[in-house]
Amino acid sequence: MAYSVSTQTPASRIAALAGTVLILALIALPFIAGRSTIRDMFFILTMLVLAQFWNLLAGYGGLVSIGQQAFVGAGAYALFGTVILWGVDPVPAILFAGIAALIIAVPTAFFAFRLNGAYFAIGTWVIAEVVRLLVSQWKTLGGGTGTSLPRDATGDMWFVGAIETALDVRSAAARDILAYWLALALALATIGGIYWLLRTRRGLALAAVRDNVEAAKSVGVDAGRMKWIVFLTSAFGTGLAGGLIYMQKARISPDAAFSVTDWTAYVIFIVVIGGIGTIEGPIIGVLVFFALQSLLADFGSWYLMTLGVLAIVIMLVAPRGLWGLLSERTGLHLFPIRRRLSGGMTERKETS
Amino acid sequence: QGAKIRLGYVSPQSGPLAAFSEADQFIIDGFLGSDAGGNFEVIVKDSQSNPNRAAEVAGELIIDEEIDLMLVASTPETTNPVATTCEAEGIPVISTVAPWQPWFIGQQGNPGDPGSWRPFDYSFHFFWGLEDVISTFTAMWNQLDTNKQVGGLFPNDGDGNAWGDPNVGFPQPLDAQGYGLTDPGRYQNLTDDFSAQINAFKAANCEIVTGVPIPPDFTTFWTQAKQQGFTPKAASIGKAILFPQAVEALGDQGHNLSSEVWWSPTHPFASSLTGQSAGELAAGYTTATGKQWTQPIGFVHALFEMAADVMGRVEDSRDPDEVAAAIAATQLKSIVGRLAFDGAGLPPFAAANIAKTPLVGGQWRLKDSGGYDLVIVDNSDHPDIPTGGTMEEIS
Amino acid sequence: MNILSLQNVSKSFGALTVTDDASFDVPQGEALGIIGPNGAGKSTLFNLITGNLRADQGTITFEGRDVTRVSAMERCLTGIGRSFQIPQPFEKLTVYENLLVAATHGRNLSEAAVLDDCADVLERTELIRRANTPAGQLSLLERKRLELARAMATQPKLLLLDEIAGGLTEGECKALIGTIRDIHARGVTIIWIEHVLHALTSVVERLLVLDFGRVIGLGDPEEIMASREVQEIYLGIEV
Amino acid sequence: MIWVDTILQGILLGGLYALFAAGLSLVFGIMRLVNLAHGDLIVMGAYLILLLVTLLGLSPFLAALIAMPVMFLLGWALQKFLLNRTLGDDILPPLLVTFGLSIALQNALLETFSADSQRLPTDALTTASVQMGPISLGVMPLLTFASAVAVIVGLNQLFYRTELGRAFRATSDDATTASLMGIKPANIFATATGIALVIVTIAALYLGLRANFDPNIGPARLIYAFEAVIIGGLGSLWGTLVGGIIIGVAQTLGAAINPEWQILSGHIAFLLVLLVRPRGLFPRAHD
Amino acid sequence: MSLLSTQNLVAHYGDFQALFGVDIEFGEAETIAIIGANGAGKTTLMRSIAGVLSNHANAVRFDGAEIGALPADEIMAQGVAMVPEGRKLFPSLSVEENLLIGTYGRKKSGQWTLDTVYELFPILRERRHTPGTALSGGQQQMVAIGRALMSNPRVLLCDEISLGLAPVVIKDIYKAVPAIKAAGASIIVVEQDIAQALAVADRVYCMMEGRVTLSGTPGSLSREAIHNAYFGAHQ
Ligand SMILES: Nc1ncnc2c1ncn2[C@@H]1O[C@H](COP(=O)(O)OP(=O)(O)OP(=O)(O)O)[C@@H](O)[C@H]1O
Ligand SMILES: Nc1ncnc2c1ncn2[C@@H]1O[C@H](COP(=O)(O)OP(=O)(O)OP(=O)(O)O)[C@@H](O)[C@H]1O
Ligand SMILES: [Mg+2]
Ligand SMILES: [Mg+2]
Repeated sequence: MAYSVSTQTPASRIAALAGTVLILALIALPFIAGRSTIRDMFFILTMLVLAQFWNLLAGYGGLVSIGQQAFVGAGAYALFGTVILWGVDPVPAILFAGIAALIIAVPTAFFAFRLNGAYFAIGTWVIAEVVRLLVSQWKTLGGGTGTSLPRDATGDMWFVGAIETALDVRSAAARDILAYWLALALALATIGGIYWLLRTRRGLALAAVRDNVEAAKSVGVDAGRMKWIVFLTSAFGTGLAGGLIYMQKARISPDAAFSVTDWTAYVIFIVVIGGIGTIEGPIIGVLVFFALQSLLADFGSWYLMTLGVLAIVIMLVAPRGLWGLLSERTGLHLFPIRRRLSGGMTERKETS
Repeated sequence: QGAKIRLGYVSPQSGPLAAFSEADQFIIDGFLGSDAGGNFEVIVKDSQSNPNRAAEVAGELIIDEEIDLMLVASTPETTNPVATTCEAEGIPVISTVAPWQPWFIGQQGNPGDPGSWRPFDYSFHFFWGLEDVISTFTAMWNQLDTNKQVGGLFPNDGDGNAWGDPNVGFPQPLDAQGYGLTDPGRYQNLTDDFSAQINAFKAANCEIVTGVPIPPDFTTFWTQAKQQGFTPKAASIGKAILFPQAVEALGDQGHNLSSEVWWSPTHPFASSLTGQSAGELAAGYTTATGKQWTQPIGFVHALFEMAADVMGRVEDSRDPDEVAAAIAATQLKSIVGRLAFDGAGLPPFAAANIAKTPLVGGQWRLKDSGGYDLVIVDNSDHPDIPTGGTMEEIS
Repeated sequence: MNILSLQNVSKSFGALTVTDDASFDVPQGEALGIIGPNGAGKSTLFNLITGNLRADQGTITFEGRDVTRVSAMERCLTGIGRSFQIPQPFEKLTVYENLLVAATHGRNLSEAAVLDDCADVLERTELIRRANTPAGQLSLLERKRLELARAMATQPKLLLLDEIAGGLTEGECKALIGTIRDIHARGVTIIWIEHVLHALTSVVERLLVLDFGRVIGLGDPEEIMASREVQEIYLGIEV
Repeated sequence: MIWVDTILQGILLGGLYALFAAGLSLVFGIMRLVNLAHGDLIVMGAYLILLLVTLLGLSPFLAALIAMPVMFLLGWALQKFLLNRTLGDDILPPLLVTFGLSIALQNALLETFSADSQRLPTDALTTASVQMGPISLGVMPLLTFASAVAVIVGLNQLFYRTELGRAFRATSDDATTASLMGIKPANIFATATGIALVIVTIAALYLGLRANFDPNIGPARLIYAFEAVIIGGLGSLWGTLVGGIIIGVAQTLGAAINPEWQILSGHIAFLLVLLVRPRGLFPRAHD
Repeated sequence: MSLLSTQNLVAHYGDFQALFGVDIEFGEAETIAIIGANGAGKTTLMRSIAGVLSNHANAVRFDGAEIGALPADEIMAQGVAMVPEGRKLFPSLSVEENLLIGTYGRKKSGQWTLDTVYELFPILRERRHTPGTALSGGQQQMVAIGRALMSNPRVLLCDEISLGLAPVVIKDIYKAVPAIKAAGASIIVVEQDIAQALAVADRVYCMMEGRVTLSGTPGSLSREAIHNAYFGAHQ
């Protein structure tokens, strides 16, 4: 009897169905929800993108970087540069954000791949600092002071006029809605793309390299190339997210755009709280992070103290994150990647 | 109408800039307790000294809290992201405690190209400008007998870039007054060693030092300068020695350091809100908190004076355009002096958005009982503000 | 023609020389056995051939091409497959996925194209019923089988087996011998390190003896086994 | 002459960095623990000294002496009850836990001591200098450098001359085998962190005497400390001193060209050293 | 009465079970050997007794006390020392320091001191200041044994001390066994080399796939029985 392979489980089929409904609802959200919801969702979606890419890097590629802010900042500055100096519309300029991050990522990888473990982590941090300091010297974009997007550029951005008339909202609201849709598209593409990657033979190789590098090399996996793919993809996506975030903020400064706390530490927090090495983890993590922030952020230093203590507690009681805890108990996977072989002799009972 | 007018207020209550906001609660309580204050509700947000966070909370105030008017204070790192957000959202904002150049130019797309600068529709700012510090500082130096060689300590941040800017900053006016400026270049904040600057100043035989470092950097610089035998006759420093605690951190070495003074208990102004004089406000703060007065007290208070005055002149506080027009038409005698957006003392491009407040010069003097007093030593630009002494050399 | 040849290959870890000037040839299609005391450097020799370790000196030629400086991954692609003495499964992947990695990357094929081959290898190594079990949960014997299966999935021209019969029952050992003979019969060259001598000698055509990293004997199994040196250093029999 | 002065000032600055880094080097070398809270622990030490100075009216040096045992106990407990549970092959748990510790500590200090910048009381010593020909060197930086050397000599003595030092090295090589020798790795690690916090106290003393500190100033110093440890080579204490000096001199030389390049030059020197020697200048022979 | 015994000892590495209920016991001044093929679980058994792998308290008894749940350092303190598989010398320590580490935190003196260990293995005295890992395999094994002896243990666990050594060297190492016994220690030797094991042991346990498949005195066991226990046989 012939063999066949599938990755689906009953739970994943239900999840896929629910996911489709959810995506449709998210697309339609601006028609029903108020602006504050849209802005909250923008925050959630962009942080989710950053978290997914860091998770790809650290959770799947084993590359624990604390220099992701280099790509957020480079992307954001590329966006501002192309808009201010070349007069490009901010929407297409987001693409330049990704490309700029990619360009920075190549020498970074060349250097950082010589290092391992903790050295790699510190190395990426230092490189991000170097990029920040270099950008701080870029006088036309305000140096250490920073700069704002020109109002005429943000005012007549692509699609904004159309959204204004279609939804009958003010231009500021239309910009938020545009940013939200772009973030939604980016988040869906990110999750979809990562899920797709993990289901290809490349993704399988990634898992193999993570489990055992020597054995992976011995069966023909190009471990070095996997690292490059993961690092560059993650830089590109992080750069896009950086561009988008700062397009919406419309104001930039090196300290803000290259903040290790905002763009790497919180992202690590999100991934680890949610569950590293899973697609579901960052989704849970970002929701928890958002909930904490909206409940506690007004308490200033007490909020940050809580965040710090929570990071410690979660790491100690649930090192595999909240999703890890849940899926261990229930065996649930919303994004299954395990291939199940069926048919042939697989089902035959063992005779003892 | 029962509905109260909603004011949003953003300031750095935690993080490195928190000293600026120490008096916030005191001022806001006072404002809400005043006659006019009864019509208002103030929603306060903390920027955590983080520009990202400042922009974020500004958005929350506008969208979630649906405020009518935004108030923001303390350093370009806070005021600029908030003002940029308000401008984009079409919500009027009044901002203060940042020299007007980093505020105005810093929010322009290309700060290097004056031709591209545009005025704002909803953003207003009151404070002094670099031309005032320069004029005050040089007036103080002119009281001393020096070789007119000045060393500049300008960091690569909003303030430092503005102070050192060849167009709007120190270089041109100093040159015009016959001072020579040695500017080694923009250093990063939290630098641990200033030997390069000290060597450059020594080489140029500087007898005066000026700049806008952050407090820890100035302490490092000043200590190293003494260690390496660099002893200028005058040191006029912005920002770093704004607060008494920062000067106390220098031990005995803070004596006769000079600084710009934007507000003091001896300023001859009174609050339009409570009728208190500057001295009474400062004394009230000290009674309430047990702390020494600081300069931001007056300006934060004036922010709320502005809000009360502006809202008193509008029909519909929910109409941003009317509120913006009312701000632009302000003529207010406040606790920091007269506030009016009439373009007095300003270049045309900034006239519509900025109101200037008076600036004088002061020196920190070691008290016999320990601690320091800020004594006003120069009032050439604003003779109505009384001086308490004359400029002395650092011995 | 020689599929593999080593010339003056040496390898040291610090002061310890583990492979000492090893030179030998393996003709295409041969089954070669390697024996030697524990720590003689047998596994190290494998690591040098597969590229998991780099030789300090000497040249390794595979199918006429100098592969001394070629990476482990590329050597696999050119047709060198191996099993590890201490099983090194990808623990979080299932047995089937373990094979899939090897089959798709070792041969640069799509997943669909290798489905039947993988299933076939699983059947022949009797792992088919465990196909969907994470490899981390396998028993020792199953792990050893997985080592063999994964090496076979790359469809190597040269297959290196490191002590895969250790700890098997006699019945299992017979089955394994059958499997290896079968692979060999399909034209795959085999080099096999084994302490279970009766299993080894029932398959291999020549025997190589290592001691302290040096090749001290190479030739007909029976002659080698009968030699005084081997009796003394390997079997520990006082002669 | 300016160049000689620049290099000398750089070396002295390197002493400060080495002092910041020595505790980190100890912990990183023995446990491979990346402690992101190290900078904040230094700041906490400075506050502790300040507290003793203001409450008891002691001189800062005496106060630091009293703070040392307190900090030792704190470090011991921190490692024993928290950090030991994060050790392992995976570098993420310690990274996240110490990051959490870092922000919790920063904000706890902020709540307790406010954001005001503080400084330990200074006296004539702070600004005193010794004249060496045309060059004038501050007494305080010289003292800092001397303390860094003393700390490193002391640690080397401890490491290579005592039973505890043997246990440190053995546990660092292989904790499992060390436990077979009757060593309790958990306690050894706790002791190591305790000692690291004693060094942190010394670093805090000089931090507080040299310039202002406030609750948020820690992380900015952390990166230089890490650079010093890494370019020195894992576990090499003298390497840490050399690493600190390389970064210090790179900074002052960069600044002499243009202050814009000051901090950048330090980072670039770090990257260049790692480019040539990815395991640092004096790596252990084995790892 | 038995000095050390295990009851229903099990061990896991993650999901993988390596031992399935092992029972062994031995008495004062006895030498037993544990033999078995690669991967049979011999090392795992040693690690469980020594406390590297923890277990139920009653799974291991030593001198009447339940020690199964104690950590390695405390078991060591009670007098059970181990010579680990693969020698595991500390590379940062010299030969002498490696030996001294065996006395860590112990004041109790006994028969074994630096001097007596150097007497047992004279070559080590000459090389005492070199790093432990710069020695030949046999010399390293001597250091590993000496290091364990320095704690004056009552039970010495030796895991494959002949691994990777030339026959001559193995003989040298095994020559030390009677001296160690004479000093009063009981010994467990794990060996793959059956002949060697049978030569030194009072009793032998044979393991396969995590279970004890055979035990007895060397004289009572036939080659056939050992072979079956080693490799399994048709029932
Ligand atoms: N990575 C390494 N670093 C240091 N020494 C090593 C390394 N790998 C192996 N060795 C040493 O090299 C020697 C030979 O090891 P190898 O594994 O090749 O032996 P082997 O002949 O396969 O033995 P066995 O029959 O026990 O498997 C041993 O002494 C071992 O300790
Ligand atoms: N750290 C580990 N992680 C996972 N599995 C392990 C580990 N150590 C040993 N094993 C497995 O446990 C089983 C028993 O191993 P153990 O080392 O106890 O065998 P052994 O009898 O000592 O073998 P050898 O003769 O090779 O030393 C083997 O299948 C081995 O692969
Ligand atoms: Mg081997
Ligand atoms: Mg073993």
